[in-house]
Amino acid sequence: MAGSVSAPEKQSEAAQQEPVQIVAFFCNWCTYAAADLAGSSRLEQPAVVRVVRLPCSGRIRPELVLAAFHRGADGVLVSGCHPGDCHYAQGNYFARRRLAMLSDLLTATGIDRRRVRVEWCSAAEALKVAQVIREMAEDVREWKREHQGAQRH
Amino acid sequence: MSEAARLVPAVDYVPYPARLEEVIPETSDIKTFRLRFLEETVAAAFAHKPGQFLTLSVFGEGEAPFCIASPASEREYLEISVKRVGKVTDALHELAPGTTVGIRGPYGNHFALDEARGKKLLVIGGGIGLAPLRALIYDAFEHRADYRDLWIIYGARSPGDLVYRRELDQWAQRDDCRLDLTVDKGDEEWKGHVGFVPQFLAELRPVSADTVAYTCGPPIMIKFVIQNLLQLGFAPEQIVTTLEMKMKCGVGKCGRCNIGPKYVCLDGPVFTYAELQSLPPEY
Amino acid sequence: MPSATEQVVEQAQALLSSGQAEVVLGYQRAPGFVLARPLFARTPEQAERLMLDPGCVADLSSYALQLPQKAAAVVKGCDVRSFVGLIQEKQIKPEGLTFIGWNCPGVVSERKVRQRLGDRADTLTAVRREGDQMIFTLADGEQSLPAADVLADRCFICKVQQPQGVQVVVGEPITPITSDDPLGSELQRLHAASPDERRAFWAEHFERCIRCYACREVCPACCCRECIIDCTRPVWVPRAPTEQDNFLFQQIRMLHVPGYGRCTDCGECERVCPVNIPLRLLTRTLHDDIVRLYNYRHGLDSEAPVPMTVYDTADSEAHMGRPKK
Amino acid sequence: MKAYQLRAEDLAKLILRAAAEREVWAPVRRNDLTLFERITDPAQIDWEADNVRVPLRGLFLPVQEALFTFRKEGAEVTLAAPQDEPTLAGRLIIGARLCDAAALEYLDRAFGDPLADAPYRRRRERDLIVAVTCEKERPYCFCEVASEVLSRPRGADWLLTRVEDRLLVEVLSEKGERLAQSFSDLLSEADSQLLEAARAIRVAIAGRISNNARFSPEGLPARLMAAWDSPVWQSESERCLGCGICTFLCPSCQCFDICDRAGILGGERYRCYDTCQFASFTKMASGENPRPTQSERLRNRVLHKFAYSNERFGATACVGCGRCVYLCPVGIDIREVVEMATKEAVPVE
Repeated sequence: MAGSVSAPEKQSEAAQQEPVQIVAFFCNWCTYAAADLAGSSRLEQPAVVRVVRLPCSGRIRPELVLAAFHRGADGVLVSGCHPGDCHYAQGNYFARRRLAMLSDLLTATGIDRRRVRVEWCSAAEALKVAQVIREMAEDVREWKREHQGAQRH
Repeated sequence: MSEAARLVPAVDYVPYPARLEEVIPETSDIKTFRLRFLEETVAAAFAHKPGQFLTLSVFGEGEAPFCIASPASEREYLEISVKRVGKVTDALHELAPGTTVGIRGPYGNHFALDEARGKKLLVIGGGIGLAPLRALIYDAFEHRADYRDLWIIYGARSPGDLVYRRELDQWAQRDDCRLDLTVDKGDEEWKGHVGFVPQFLAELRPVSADTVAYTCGPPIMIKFVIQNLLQLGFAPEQIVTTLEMKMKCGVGKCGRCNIGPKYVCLDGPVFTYAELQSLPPEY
Repeated sequence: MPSATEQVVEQAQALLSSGQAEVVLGYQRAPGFVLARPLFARTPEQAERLMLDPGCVADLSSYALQLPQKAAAVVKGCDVRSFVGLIQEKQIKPEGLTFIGWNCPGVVSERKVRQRLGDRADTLTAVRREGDQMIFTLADGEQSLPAADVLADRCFICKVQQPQGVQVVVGEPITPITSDDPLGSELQRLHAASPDERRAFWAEHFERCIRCYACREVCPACCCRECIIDCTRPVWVPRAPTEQDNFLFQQIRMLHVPGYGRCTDCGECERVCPVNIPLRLLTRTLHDDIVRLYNYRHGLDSEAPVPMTVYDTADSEAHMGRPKK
Repeated sequence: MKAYQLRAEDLAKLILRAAAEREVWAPVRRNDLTLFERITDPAQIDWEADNVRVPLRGLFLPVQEALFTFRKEGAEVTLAAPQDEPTLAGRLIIGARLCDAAALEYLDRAFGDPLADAPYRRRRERDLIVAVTCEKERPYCFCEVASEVLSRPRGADWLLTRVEDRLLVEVLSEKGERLAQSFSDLLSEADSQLLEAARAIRVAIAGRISNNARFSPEGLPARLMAAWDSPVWQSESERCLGCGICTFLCPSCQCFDICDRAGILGGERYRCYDTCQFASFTKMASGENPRPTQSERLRNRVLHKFAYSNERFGATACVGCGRCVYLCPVGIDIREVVEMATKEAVPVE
């Protein structure tokens, strides 16, 4: 799992110094496959993501996201199938509600919006996955640079 | 308060590192763990008596108390037998030999074998409750001349749930002790007695005169064993048991193992039935 | 016209005598306490101790799960919502449960009362509302204070003074005292603050949390048989009351209750907190988000599904995508 | 022990001088709440407020503390002592109430020999406590009846009593005498008039709160043990929410849990408050629980305070600070519980 899906890193200068850790919770049926495809297609993406593969975005308990931040993750990415495409018909619809409220909770408690991202990515959207990861790495690095030495969690 | 050697006068709750030497499977959910201190001086100072317990640390998972199952005379290693029931025991069952664990102890009081000198010993165990009694049995074997009859009655839910099978066979061969086994439910191979330990005890009718009975097992078994011992004429002072209580610190500080004003970790875990009768019924 | 207290005693005694209820859950006054405390009345004699006044703050639905099949509970309009919420979640059955509803004059905030009355609050034996005044019976006589100075924050925005869907009603309806939401300015300030400022705000408060779990225990919606916080395999939240662990604990509780739309904004968690953590600022924020996103208010309809058990294909996706610069 | 007098206006000077050598902690009011905090300026101290919400024991048995840390490398584990607080010189804690100080004297016994609790003892030996005589009492104060707190001041190193523009400094320990020596220029010998005035203040408070307790301490342990089967435990615990307020904020409660927090490479073992009021406290992995309902748990709390502690440590654990009474969200009043439980119970001889 994990880093195996990322291609060799080629970064913009600004982003280079900052080591960040992003935990990604991917649905097995779409985003995980897309990330795998992105890796085997050697698409450019930073090796800062640790992927946790789950059967469905509906299986991604928001507590997992909270726990990842608690244990020091700089960012958390959650991704599953597009609405209407869920392997289990409706898991991602439930996930969407839970993640919306999780997102509000994180905002309310002062977790920077740049540190968490939710996306739909189908199995074919390797380009999108790679782009999301690149963008997120950039955003998280930017956040981390601003908070050098400050309270992380 | 036990007079057994203590390693530290003040308690900082830091365990002594030990190596898990060997894991011996006993039943489907019980394993025996053989432990050896990393430091010689610690091993030398750790002198326990039958009935005492230690706390075992699986680093990262936590710490739990276990009665010491190995003989007091065995100074090379310690053994505990552990049933898989919770967080720490789960983790322990997954450990590979060679792993560093932590030990604090020995804690608690012990079986007052001195007072049983010249008497007959009746040992009644159920399931994993044989573990603390095993230390006592070996102590009795070693000082066999100090006592008269040694009679062991042991039972488990099924033949597969009997612990220390190899040793049971050895004990059965000895002519200086009597071993009676029973299981709640037999299988095709089981030729022995079938029935609950308390009933088996009632059938065997051991004589109470000059006898001390030691019992350990599931709470419900202990309850009926005591009942039946009383019916057989045993006085409360002749019945000794070890209590199971949730414990954490082992040194009377964390507050959870009290029965009234007594702390099981300091004043127990070994109690005579006479002592238990004087305590509030909250165990 | 008999007083609310006389009526509640009479109703409770009737329910107990007829066997319609084995227990009536209500309030009693006890010396030394500014607020009335819960009472489980099992006999008509015990029911004589029942009373109602603006000190009856506790939401008695905290005890809903431990009530016998045939029981009655004294409820304010807001408490009905908590009971209905539990019915919605199939935690309790409405059959056999009788509500004695009270036309609530608004309840007091113990903190505000103590701030206004000082040590004299310790001698409080009764409180009643007359018009826009709260009148406290103290050892040295009666003291009248503007109700607006001592009402619990939540009462100013209450829309359920008259309990709905109850079998029995006691007390006369009384014009509510309304005002802008007392929480409003603080909510706005927090909303306008930067994430770091918000994080620092909560860090300062959660630092004090001692993890007594009073917030959880009192919460009408917290009804899990085993709380995720107590779970040891795996340990989701370390037990140590460090700021980091308290933060996670409070985040999870906020997610599970207001975050999942199960909060009625009763404010009990904030009331019982022994270290004065302003929890309602969080519960309210998420409560309002649920209203905004899913147009849902908990505890108003015993048949309605709770928002996380349903979905709309057109649900908001405002939380998705790359954050705007 | 000796007694000195200090001019009230010199107290700030004394505190500032102490603060140059060691951390000074005192009651500070914030968020409508008074807590012990480290101060640098005597003006930060809130002398007027009620007793601190989190009792003095929190500075000696913190809500949580690391016991040690560990590092894992393969099967190997290395242990290390936790980082000690940067207060090796010892803190000076000023403004503690006598009830909280007396509770520490109880905890000295409970955490004492045999097998003394090292982290607690370390802090007790290191830190200095300056207690103050209360200037006013509250209806939930029952310290004198519970534990003779006013007539037998204990647990602190100094006791300050304000008499008009003078402060009486009563030295209660050897450590306290050494502290007095270091301030000899500010202190002078107390005259008998001052001693008598301070004593009278405490006698007066004791008199005013003598009816607050609602129960008599005479033979209480035996009377409570005789109330073992009283229906009061059930009826009074019925409204208990099962939270930890009464025990976590009690100045003499001692119970804690020991847990690990770890990642792949290592972690720490810590202890944190636990309470007999939680069902999980005594629940064993097998599922058995010797105190399965709130009724047994309330009985344990009350008997521990007023009976078990007397038998085990020769002292009542409750010091009558009243926190558990006025902080209980559902109005469970330990004085009332004791009164009701013992009303009908007759101890067996």
